[in-house]
Formats: sequence, C-alpha cells, structure tokens
Amino acid sequence: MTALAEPPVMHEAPPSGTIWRLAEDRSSFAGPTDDRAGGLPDHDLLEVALGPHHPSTHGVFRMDVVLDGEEVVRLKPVFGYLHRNHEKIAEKNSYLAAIPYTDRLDYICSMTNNWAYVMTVEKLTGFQPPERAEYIRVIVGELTRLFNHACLVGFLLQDMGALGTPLMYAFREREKILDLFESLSGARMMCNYMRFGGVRCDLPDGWIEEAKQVVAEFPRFLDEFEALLTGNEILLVRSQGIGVLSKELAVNAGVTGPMLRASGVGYDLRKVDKYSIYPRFNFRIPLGQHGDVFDRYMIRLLEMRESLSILKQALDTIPAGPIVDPKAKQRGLRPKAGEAYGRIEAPKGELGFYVVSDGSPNPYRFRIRPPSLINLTVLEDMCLGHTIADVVIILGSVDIVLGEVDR
Amino acid sequence: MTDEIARKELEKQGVVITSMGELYNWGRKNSIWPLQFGLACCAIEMIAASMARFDIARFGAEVFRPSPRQADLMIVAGTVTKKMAPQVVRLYNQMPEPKYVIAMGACAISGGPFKQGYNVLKGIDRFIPVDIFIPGCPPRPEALLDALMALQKKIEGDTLRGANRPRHIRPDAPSEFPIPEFGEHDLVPDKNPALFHPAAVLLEK
Amino acid sequence: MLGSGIIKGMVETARNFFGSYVSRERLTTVQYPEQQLAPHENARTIPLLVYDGDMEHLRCTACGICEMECPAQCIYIVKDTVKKSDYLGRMQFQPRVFDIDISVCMACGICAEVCPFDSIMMDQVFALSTQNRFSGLLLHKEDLAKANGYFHAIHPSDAGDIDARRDEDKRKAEAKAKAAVAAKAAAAIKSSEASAKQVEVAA
Amino acid sequence: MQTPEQIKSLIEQNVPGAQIELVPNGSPGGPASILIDSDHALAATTFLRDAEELAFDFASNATGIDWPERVIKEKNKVKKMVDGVEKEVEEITEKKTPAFLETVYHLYSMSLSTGPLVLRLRTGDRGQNNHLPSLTPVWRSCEFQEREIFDLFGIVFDGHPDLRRILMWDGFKDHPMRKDYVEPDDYEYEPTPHDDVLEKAQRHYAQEATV
Repeated sequence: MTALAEPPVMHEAPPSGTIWRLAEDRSSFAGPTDDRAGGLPDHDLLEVALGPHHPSTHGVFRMDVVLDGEEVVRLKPVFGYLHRNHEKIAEKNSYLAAIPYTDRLDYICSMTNNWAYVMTVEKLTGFQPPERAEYIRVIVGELTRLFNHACLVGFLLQDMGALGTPLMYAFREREKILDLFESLSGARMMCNYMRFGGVRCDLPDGWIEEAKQVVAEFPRFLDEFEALLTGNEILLVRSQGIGVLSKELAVNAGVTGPMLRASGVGYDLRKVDKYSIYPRFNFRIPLGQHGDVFDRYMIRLLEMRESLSILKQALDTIPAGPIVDPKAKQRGLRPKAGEAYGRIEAPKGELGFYVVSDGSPNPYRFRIRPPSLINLTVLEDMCLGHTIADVVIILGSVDIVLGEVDR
Repeated sequence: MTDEIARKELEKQGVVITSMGELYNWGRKNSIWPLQFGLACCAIEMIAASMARFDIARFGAEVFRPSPRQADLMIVAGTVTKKMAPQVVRLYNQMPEPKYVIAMGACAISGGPFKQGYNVLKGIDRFIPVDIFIPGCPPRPEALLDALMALQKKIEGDTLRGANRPRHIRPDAPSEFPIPEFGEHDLVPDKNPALFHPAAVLLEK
Repeated sequence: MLGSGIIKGMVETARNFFGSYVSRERLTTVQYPEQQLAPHENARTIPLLVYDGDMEHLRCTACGICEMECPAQCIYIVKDTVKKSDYLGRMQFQPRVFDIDISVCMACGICAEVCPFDSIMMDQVFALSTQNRFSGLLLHKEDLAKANGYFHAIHPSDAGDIDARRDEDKRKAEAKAKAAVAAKAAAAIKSSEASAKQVEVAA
Repeated sequence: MQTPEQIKSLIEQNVPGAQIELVPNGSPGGPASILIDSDHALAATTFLRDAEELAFDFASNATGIDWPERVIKEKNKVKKMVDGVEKEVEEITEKKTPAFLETVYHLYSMSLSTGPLVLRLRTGDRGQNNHLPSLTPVWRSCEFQEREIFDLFGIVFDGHPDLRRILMWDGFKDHPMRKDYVEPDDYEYEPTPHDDVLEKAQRHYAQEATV
C-alpha cells in the first residue's frame, strides 16, 4: 500500500516495556481449503461443529471445522442464528423508526450505528448537522470506541483462558461510560440518541465535566491493563504468529477497521473520508506489522489512546449552539427518490448503510454493510494450519458481534 | 410446619430447626447455576450483571456453566430466531432436572421489536416452559437480579409432597420437549400446542 | 527474564485486590436490592400516561400518533365515543382502551418524543419480572396512568418545563376566553343599545 | 477521482463490446451509478480493479434490490389544442417498467483513497433469468455478500465458489427480501395490532373462529 493522503504513523514503541516475540511466524496464506479436507470421511479427519452454543463464539455463531489431529484443515462459518431481519423490518417502517433498530445491530456500540444511519439519511436529504451536534457525535462515538476495544480485549483474554479478571476490569470502565450515556440519552446500551440533522437532546448540565473526568482517569486503567497483559509471556506465546493475515488478502477480502490496520494498511475512514469534523483533531493511526493476533490486540490498545486524545480535544473545544438542523424533519420524512451510501469508521470497521428512497415514507431498500460479517471472510484463511485452540483466539481477535453479522 | 415462635427462640440459642423440604429448597435456591448461554443484546447485560458492579455472585448464581449438563437455570438472553430455536430446545432437554428458565428481554418473551421479522420466533415459551419473564429491551442488570430473587422465592415455595409439588419430582410431568424441525417456510410445528396456551385476544378495532 | 511479565501482571491484580479494601473507586459493587444506584433523570424504561388531578383527566387525546410511530407496534388505542373538556376547555376525545404490550416494547422513547400533548412519558421502573406473560405484561390504561406528581418526581426538569408551558397556554386561553366573553358582552350591549335606539326611532 | 462518465468511457475503451449505461441518482450530491451488461461484467470489473489510474481494489458493499413490475405515473405539461385554443394541459402518462433483480456494488480504492463507484448489474427478470456473474473471483469481499443476495433475493451467481444459503436454513424455499414475500401466519397472540398487522391478526382470528 502506498501514498495515503496523510502518511500513517506507527507508535515508536508500545507504551509499556519490551514486546517478546517468542514464536516464529509459522503460518502463511494457505489457500481457501486444504486438499486434505476432500478426503472425508477419512478415519484421520474429525469434523467438529463449534457452536452455535459455544462459550467462545461470542454469541450464536457456528464453525464447521475439519481437524487433522488438532490441526485445522477446513473451516466453514455458518451464519444466520441471529438473523433478525433488520433490513426487512426497516423497509416496512418509517425512516425515524429505523433508528432504534440500528441500536441493536452491533449491540455493544449503539452510538456509532446510529451515527452511520443518520449520516446516510443526511446524504439522502441534504440536512446539515450544526457544529455542536457534530462535536457531540464525535465525543460519543469515541467513547463508544473506548469501551468496545476494552471489552474486546477482555473477551479475547477470556478466550485465551484468563477467566474473568481482564474482562472484569474492562467492564468496570465500561460501566463508567455507560453512566455517561445513560445520563445523556436515557438508556445504558440502546441509546437511540442521534437524529437526522443532529442529536435528540442536548448535553445535561455538568456532563462535560463528568466526561472529562472519565477521560482523565482512563489512561490509568490502560496502563494497568497493559501492565497486566502486554508483557505476559502466555499471551505473547499464544498470540504472536497466530492467525496471520497478509495485506493483499486483507484488502481484497474487504477487511476493514483495526483488523486491516493490524495487517499494515493505513486505511481509516476518519482520515480518508474526513467525515464529520475529524479533520480538526490531531490523532494518529496505529499500524501493525505482522497482521497476527498480537498486532490486532495491540492496535486496539493504541487506538484507545488515540481516541482519548481526540476526546480531550473535543471536550475542550465543544462550542455552544443548536443541536439540530432547523430544516431537518424527523417524523414523516419522505426523501426524494434517490439513493445514498454512508459509511463511518465504527469500532469494528467500516459500517455502511445503503438507503434507496422511492419518495414514500419508508425506505425502499435499507441495507447494512456489516464490518463483522465481511471481516469473517478471511477467517478460514487465518485458521488453516493452526490448532483448534487457536481458532477460538483468532475468532476473538476479529471482534465480531453477532447482531451485526447476521442482522 | 414448625412453630415459628419456638423456632425463633431456638435460633437465638444457636439451634436451627428445619424440615427436610426447607433444607432442600434452601440449598437449591442459593446455588442456581446458570447456563453460559447468550443469544443477543441481553447477553451483554447478563455479563454486566455478573461483573463487579452488579455481582450476581451475591446470589450464588455466578457459576456460569458452559455445559447444559451442569446447569440449573437457562437464561434465554436475547432474540431466539427460528434457525436457533431447535438448538435452544435441545439445550433445554439436555439440562438435568430441576431446571428453570428465565426469559430475559422482550425478544425472548415475544419476539419483541423483531416480532415483525420472518425469521424470529415469537416467544420461547412456544417450545419450552418459562418460569420468569423479564420485560425490557434490554432489562437492566438489576432487573435480572430482581428476576433471580423472584425465582428464588418461587423455589422456596416448592413442596416435596402433595399435588402442587414441582415438575421435577413428578414422574408424570415431562422434562423434555419435542424439538421443532426446519420446514420449507417455517418451523414444523411452529409451536408446541401442549405447552403454549395464549390468552384470548379481543380486538376492538 | 522469562516470567517477569506474568509476575508484573500478578502484582497488578494484587494491587486491585488489596486496593478494593481501601479505595472506594475500586470497590464498585452496588448491593442491590439493599442499595440502589440513583436513577439518572433521563433514564427511561417503559412508557406511562400522565394525568392531572385524577384518572378522569388523562392528558391523552387518543390521537394515535404514538401508535402510528411506535417502531415495535406495541401500542393499541381505541377512542372513546364521548368528548371531554381538556385543560384549555377544548373538547377532546380520550382513549377508551390504551394498551401497551411491554413484552414487545423496546423502550426507545419515540412515543414520548412525538406526543404533542405531553401525555406519554417514559417511566423508570425496571423490576417488572412476572410469572405470567399474558396477564402480567399487557398493561392497560389503569396500569399506565400516573399522576403528574409522580412524573415530577422522576423527571423534575422536564416536568417543570412542561407545566410552565401548560400554565402559560392555560393563562392565554383564559385571557382569550375572557376577551371573547367581554367582546360578546360589549357586542350585546351595543346591539341592545342599537335596538333601543331603533325603538326610540320607532316611537 | 474520475467522474462516472469518464469511467464509463475508460471501460468502453478497454473492454470491447461492453454496454454501459449511467443511472442517475436523485439524492443531493449522490453519484450516478454505472450499469454494466452481465456478459462483460467480469472483464469490466477486473479492469476497474487492475487499471492503475482507477485501482478499485476494495469492494465495500454488495447488495441486491428487488424491482417488481411497477407502473410509474409521470405528470407532464403538454400544450394541446383544445377547442381551437392552445392550452397547457397536465397529462399523466403511465409507464410500465419491467421486473428485474439488481445487484449494487460500492467500490473504493484503498491505494488512491478514492471512491465510491457504484456499480449495478441487472437480471433479465425475476423468474428463470435470474443469473448474474459472480464478482467473488475479482473481490473476495463479495463472497458472503453474494451468498446473502442469493439467499434473500434469489439471484444465482455463476462462478461463485460456494453458493449456498447463508442466513436461512438449507431447506427454506422462499426469498424473504423480495417485495412479494408472504410471511408464514404465526400470529397466536397479538394484543396490540394496527395497520397491516391488524389486518393479518383479524384474518388469523377469523380463521381460528371458523376452525
């Protein structure tokens, strides 16, 4: 990959200590399916259905795995166990009624889902969110990224066998941010906060100060987290050289988000599309070098620090003013016939919405481009040649939420 | 049963008197081990309930078992789709008696906001008996704790003998339920008629 | 040294463990149900219907906007056949049936957002678990109706704003009514004077 | 980035025989999309991916749209001779559009940071002629998305490595995202219906009463 508008920066050294590279890079891109899988039923090969009820599949996800001993020779993901028909329901309902449903797509990060959808409708209608609304959107979006990444690391470590502790620390921080969200939007998880051309309600009194305090305290948690994990030899052995994803495959397979950047491709929509007011903030895009599970883990920790820097800048400079475009209409919205595709850098990757209007009060076509699903395209390629225990970790490092995979 | 006043007096002296049934219920209600089983959004709130702030361990229910064979309680946390329903029923059948089901959240109770969808099961009680329903989308972690306390109260009221004794000590009551199959357009059957008795609906419009 | 990372991590967990005895910040457990988190003012769970005074004075006019906009379609309204006078003295319908199926409700708050009569608002109760899905979770008008005082207790600033606006409306309406009455009276006097004149002329 | 018109002529120059049409977009600032005939789709998309000045190496989104037969009413002001006087009369013309299924691809370039290019392919009709070439050999990111389109819309992708249902189960017969899909009747308890659900519920309860 060459020539991005702004050359991305890798942190010189990860913030805490040396990184141990214990394992040799022992995997390479092995092609879609190993030849050995064709030999079924062979007495040497074992077919295992991992899921849909499995403690480490992060929900109701299934992988049909063919094993040679402990080694994976074929892996086919099976989807649809949480196919909740978001697209069909949205096509029956009004534009406004689709917003609370987007909360439930990637149910950990409702705010960014809202944002992607309202941004698409704004493209369709031409509404222009005012300054303050854009700041609020950036603030809640980056807060969402913070706790999504923290929880992801917790879940990943849970998959590696660190039962409880890292996840518990991550959830302790998550609760603080959820408190902010609840006092802002009224709900912990399903915020239903953004509206076409702005946001639903203004920040309550004292919210900025509370948010500043959470942001100020967060680095301490990150340091603690890194002291607990990053140098840990067990984590290093289990994650380095595991599930390597090459740049070329990542780009061709449409992988986005932290997973793509862990493979060394500097493609972050906040820099590329320059949507909302991101160009005003000074932040860096961490890049990985090896594209393995460890890099994906590390990228998330580094991204959290960058998000904190954006948050600090945004919280210090948020202007006063209106929060909704006065031209914007929420109820009974009927955009002119046309179509729009809007995408944002959600914590899991490129979250896109494609809305086709035929001039009626409900969308003619409502499509969600789910980063989690498309990032899973390369799951088999990453897992081939590794042991079954590594499959769980590789899946954990992809960061999927089933609500978004199956929709 | 025992004389309450005499019992209180004895308790002051350090003597605890109890009946077999009470001891049995006391043991069961304080060690309800849930199945580690999340379906959708509500599962995140279930995890939050087991984390530091809400700490479900205070109720003896923090031991989330990955295997249904070791679990007492199934928390159906999230939307049950038609594709997932047979697996949920199978998991329920694999759990040993006594077993309980909490339907957590609107989706598990009735399909919730997704009831208009073609692939969404409109309530898990169509196929398995549910003890406690928690409305909310998603219910707060406190609501889950509240439901757990309601379940404990329910267990406390169980008797070992008599016509009202719970299902697991009645030989005539089934502990396994038929698993639906995938049909060409829908699940076959789409409900268990022996189990699901919806209230009559009067439409006035 | 191999193993130093693990030791470092264990020191961190130990610090957290012992820290939880001295630092409030590390001891985050809320002892529900004995203790409860103070609810945020904006917090919302299920809808409620506000009435002023008694149950007969529901603010709801059965206009059906919330029913139409509800994304989950969990509201069911049937209009009453007789009109009642509202706080401004206008004749309005009231709902004969107002049901919300909270086994479907997704607590999105859109009903409260679109209500033009400040009638449907969001409650903060969450301990709603029940053993009966059918009778326990279909809330009727009687279950949903809450006094304005209750609404004040849970959403004080919203309720204050709404009351101020309604008082203002009421004052205006009364002034208008008074003016109308005065105008009518003046007109009546004028017409009576005029007729008196006519009588005079005729005489 | 090149405009859709420029890209159209670029493809026409480099892929002989390709028939390309621009489809306008009514939304403010939305780009027009490029409709490619299905015979040349594979060659044209390979060109789009490999041409150095375009380098669309990233197919972000692939989706289907169902267009059943529609009657479009157009209001036109026509000058007409009425009783010897020229008058402007509104005339409503009814146009029937044929039924077809459509796939839409959103292409971006990661190396040049450009995009989106909206690409469309259309089937002959919604019945037997529902085949389209698969673009999975060009972009792997289409693999699951094309399976999803096959599942929900019933478009058959020729050349797809693994075309199975992805979200619904294998024995399922319908294509639920099509506009004429009818849901199975499973309304057992619907205490708060209105609009189309009310109709369904009334039908259901009436049926139950007769049984």
